[in-house]
Amino acid sequence: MEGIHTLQEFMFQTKGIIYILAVGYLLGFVWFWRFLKMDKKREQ
Amino acid sequence: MNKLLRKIMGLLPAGLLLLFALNGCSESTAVQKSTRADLINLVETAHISNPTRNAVKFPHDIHVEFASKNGEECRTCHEYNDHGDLVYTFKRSTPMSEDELVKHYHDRCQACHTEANAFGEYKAPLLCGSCHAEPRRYESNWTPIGFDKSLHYLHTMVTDDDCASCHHVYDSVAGELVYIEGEESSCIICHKSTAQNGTPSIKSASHRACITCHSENSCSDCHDPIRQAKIEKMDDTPRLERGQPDFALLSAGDRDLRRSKLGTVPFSHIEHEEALGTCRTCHHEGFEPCQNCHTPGGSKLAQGVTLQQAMHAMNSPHSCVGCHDREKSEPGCSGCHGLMEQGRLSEHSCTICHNGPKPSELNAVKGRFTSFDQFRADTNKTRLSFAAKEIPEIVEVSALQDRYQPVKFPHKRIVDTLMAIISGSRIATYFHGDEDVVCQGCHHQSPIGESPPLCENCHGEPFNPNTKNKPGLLGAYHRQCTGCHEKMNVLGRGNDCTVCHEDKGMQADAGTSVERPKEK
Amino acid sequence: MTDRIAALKSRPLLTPFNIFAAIILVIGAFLTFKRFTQGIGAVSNLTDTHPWGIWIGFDLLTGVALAAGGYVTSAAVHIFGKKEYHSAIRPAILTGFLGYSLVVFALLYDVGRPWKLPYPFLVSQGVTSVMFEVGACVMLYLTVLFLEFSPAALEWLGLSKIRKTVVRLTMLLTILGVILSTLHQSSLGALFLLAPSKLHPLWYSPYLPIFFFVSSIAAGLSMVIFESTMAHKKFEIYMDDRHKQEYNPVAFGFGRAAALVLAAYFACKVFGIALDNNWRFLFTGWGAWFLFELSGFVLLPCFMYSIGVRDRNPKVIRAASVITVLGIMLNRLNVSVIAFNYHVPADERYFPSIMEIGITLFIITIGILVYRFIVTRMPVLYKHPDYEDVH
Amino acid sequence: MGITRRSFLGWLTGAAGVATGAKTVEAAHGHFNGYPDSYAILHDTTLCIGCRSCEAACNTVNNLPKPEKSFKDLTVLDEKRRTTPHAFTVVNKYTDPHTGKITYRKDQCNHCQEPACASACFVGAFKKTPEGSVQYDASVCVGCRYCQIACPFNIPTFDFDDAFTPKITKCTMCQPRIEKGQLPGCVEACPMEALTFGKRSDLVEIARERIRKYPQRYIDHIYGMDEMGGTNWLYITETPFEQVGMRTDLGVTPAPEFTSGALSIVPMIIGLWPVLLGGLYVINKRRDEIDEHEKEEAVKTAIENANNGGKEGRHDR
Repeated sequence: MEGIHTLQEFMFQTKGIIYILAVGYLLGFVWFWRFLKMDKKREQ
Repeated sequence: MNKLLRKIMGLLPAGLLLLFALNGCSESTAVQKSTRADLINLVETAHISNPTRNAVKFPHDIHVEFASKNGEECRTCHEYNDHGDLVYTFKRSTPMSEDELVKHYHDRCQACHTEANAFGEYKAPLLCGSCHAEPRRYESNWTPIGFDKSLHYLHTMVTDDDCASCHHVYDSVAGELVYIEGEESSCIICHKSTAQNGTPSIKSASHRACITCHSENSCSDCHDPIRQAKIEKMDDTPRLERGQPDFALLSAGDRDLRRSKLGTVPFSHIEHEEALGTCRTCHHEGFEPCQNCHTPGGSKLAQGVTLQQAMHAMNSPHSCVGCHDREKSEPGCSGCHGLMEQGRLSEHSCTICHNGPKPSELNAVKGRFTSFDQFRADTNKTRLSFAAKEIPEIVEVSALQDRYQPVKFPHKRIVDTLMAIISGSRIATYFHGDEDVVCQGCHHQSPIGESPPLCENCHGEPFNPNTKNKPGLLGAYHRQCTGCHEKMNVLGRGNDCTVCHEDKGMQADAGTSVERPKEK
Repeated sequence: MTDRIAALKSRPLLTPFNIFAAIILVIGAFLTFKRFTQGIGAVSNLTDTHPWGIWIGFDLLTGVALAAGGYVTSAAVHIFGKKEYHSAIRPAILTGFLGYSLVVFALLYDVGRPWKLPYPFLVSQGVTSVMFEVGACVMLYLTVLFLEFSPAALEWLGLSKIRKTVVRLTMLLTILGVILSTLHQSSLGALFLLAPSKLHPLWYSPYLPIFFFVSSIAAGLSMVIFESTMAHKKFEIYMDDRHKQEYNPVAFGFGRAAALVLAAYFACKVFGIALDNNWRFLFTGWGAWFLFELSGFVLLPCFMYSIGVRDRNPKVIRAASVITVLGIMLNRLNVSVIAFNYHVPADERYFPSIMEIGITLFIITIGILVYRFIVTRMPVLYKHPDYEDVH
Repeated sequence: MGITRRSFLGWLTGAAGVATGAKTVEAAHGHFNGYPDSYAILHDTTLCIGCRSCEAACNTVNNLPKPEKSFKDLTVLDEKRRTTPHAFTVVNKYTDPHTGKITYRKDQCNHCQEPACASACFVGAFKKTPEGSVQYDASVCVGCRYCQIACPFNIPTFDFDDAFTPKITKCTMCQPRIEKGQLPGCVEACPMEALTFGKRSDLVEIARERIRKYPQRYIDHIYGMDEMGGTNWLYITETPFEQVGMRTDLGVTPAPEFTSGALSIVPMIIGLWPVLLGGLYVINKRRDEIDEHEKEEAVKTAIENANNGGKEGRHDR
């Protein structure tokens, strides 16, 4: 936190990290969705 | 899904959890700081402009101890100049650039440390983090050692008044140091904090001068506050004869004096010498007249501090009024002065100091004023203009009787103690020794007179929006009395009400003068 | 049908569970009497500095979160058209309805003047408070759940005309249920937005309402799986074959949904930390506890769910549902009790008294008993023969 | 969470304005700075000598039960106390570990400008009065104790040992006495006048003047000027505020602003969820119909194939 003195800097750091995390999350979620694919034929 | 991937996925949360749990409890507990004086901040000594890592705090005494145990001496780390004096920088006499310096330190220190560790029983730090560590186990309590009168007197006795052993002046013609009688002054006058065109810095100059005789080699011998306190304090030191006058008429010097209306300031130099610990308090940059640097309009020489500010600045350690103002915080004085507004010059007291002849008449009266006594008030013992009997013995303060008996205020005893304090202090005697200003300690904001107004004349109901900062009578009484007692630490600040007035024995926990509300 | 009634009649009375339940009820009754004659302080360790204890932390917050199965299942079946899980609706609605009734019942104990509970709506409305919104939504949702559950009761009572009208309302009730649930599940989290100085920064976040809502979906899904596992163990004979067939598919379907929701919830929690730049707290003692909650009760179940779904292994899924349910409990207790007043020195911290735990057990036991009563009599786990129409 | 308090209040005042047409003193951009000339109390801890007269006065004025230890017994100050249902105010003693200097501080309700308790109460039992005090009405109180959770200063107290009429108790700034033109009990009783009563604007001036006159004696900050959006009980001290039990990490956001964002989302959800859920339902119903339709097709073709099986597979339409 030492380099942060203004709200602008605070938001810049936090929002910046959130966007990076968000991109990672979206990619991960798509993989995870496919990973859990419940194709019909393996239903029973 | 192959087994391996599943195992890794399985271990992930557990591993993460373990890692952070360990990390969590290894929270750095507050490092218990021990203090020592021998820490040299290498970033400061080497003047590194923007250090990329924490400064290394070099423990000089540990290395000295190591050196003495292993037959090394100062020469291993320090070099000697052609005069044979020790150069206090680390193994270099020629100045180096910052990068060279950094490399210089790293090569030598690491080389020495690896060699020392090779001996086995030493664990000298080699990793970057251990030298540049923060927070550190040691906290430097290095304190400068001031050369005050008592220490000076000790040294004069030791060198049986041979001033030349320390004092010298640099004779640029002959290019060497010579001693001139009557020119002795403080070291810091010439030796500034950093070496300037040839004159060594105060650090190297003082170390060279002191260590040649003392031959101590660890910083804490002089710079450790506990050791400093042990130095013997001499109080009645004889006067340092340096051709200084006993008395002087201070004025703004020869600048266009015709127009100045204020009188010169008669200044008893001898009394101030006794009162102050060192000459440096006023002569902080040398013994030249103040107005050379502190010109009336302010000059670069004195960073723009004008003559007026130099003499009257409240928070300056060198100014007359600043020093006098700090005197008021003595327990004896702060009873009254502590309750008054701080840091404000009271306008009506200009002529108390400026009561000498006008600068324009100086040459007319030359030679007539030779001593400060000519300006001191005629009576040397302070006395009040009232006869003793007129001062009431006990004053009953009963304006606000309620749960407590009226206060029997020992008026006479308090006045006498205050007058004793005033006559005991030269500064108080001079400033308000002869008038009855002592009464204004309590009867403030009103003219001095035989029968000053009572408190309840001005202090009545509290919280009147027009008189915002004036307390009500109850607040006035208590603030004035407990304030004075606390500042003069007489009886301290008690919260036991029966010390000043007995309890009327009303119902034990009676609230206050608040009348009981009617409805249940 | 007949073997069910026979099974009902032939059940032994003195089973260990019944004895244990009887003891709890007796103690509970005594504690209730003590609570309503000597005040809250007499039965709890609640003080002015810790006004809310496990009655709020567990009975209210966790109870409401675990009762989210109702809206989650009805939404999945009616709105998202997952007809294959139809059999899971009634048990979920029953759990939801029972959950909410117990929450209100527990509220009577925790609130100083329970007879004034209708005041915020009838006498003087404090609309600036999140509590007002929570109260309103809980009351409304309780009635919605009652209506959604009434077909089962009406079938049991044989009042088919009323049942027909109620069944027609199902779609409307489902949508209303989801709206109300979204509102109060999130505003239960918003309750703690008002005290940023008291809740530890790792748990306090402007996203609290969203965390509470998303975790309530995961809780609902897991509760349905958990509840069907329990029902299958204890009341299998009351299940008709459709219910038995759908036993595992429900687990897989809901398990998959739960895995996805838990993954999203984990991501949101990380976003919450990033939003307030609270990374440094992760390395403190509280940080370790927070990571324990997050990795042990969000990542782990999410991982187990995905394993169970991939390998079609219902046992792993059912185990994951238990962990998620415990996780929700831990999170709600963390927010309301454990990480609350985190700066108060340890010796003055709150710990529930035995009597408080006793009353909570009392309320849970009542819940289980009523659940057993309903499940063994009303057509919840089986289709009532006269009402074959599948709406 | 982008709906900020400002926009929400904008709608409210807009709607209110339209509906009632009442004259609302609507500050620009939803920023409010409290009732103009409300009363407040300035507590100067450098003057407080810890004599507990204020506690005694408060006890008498409010007819509270007498404590077992008399108000003259100052040993009570040795351990930290908080307000209780029988003590609206307590004086606490704080000793500086290094210098041993003792500071006393009186603790009671700070009567915030935007009270967290009023914002928290779902029956509106707390009300900020134009005179400055925050009043409590026990007749509507349900006893849910959310106000105790909300108050950052931990002031409201609850009768935990009363089963029938438990209520919240806290300092009322002696509102009845103020209305009669008298002083609050504690202010009148304080011998050192460490408590100054007056309009909040005057008190700020007094405090600033005192700080200017005695720079070494005061920390140059009036506590309560903007903490939690400003309070009607102001403090000036010599020791740092943390050392006299006052939290300096409370921030300046008034309490209602913490929940106004969340509450402003509620109408949006009510507005949008029906459309979203209804839409989903329609889509899924449509899909089921298509499935149904295809199934029938498949069944029909299957039957035809079976019938035609005997007549060399005529193509079906």
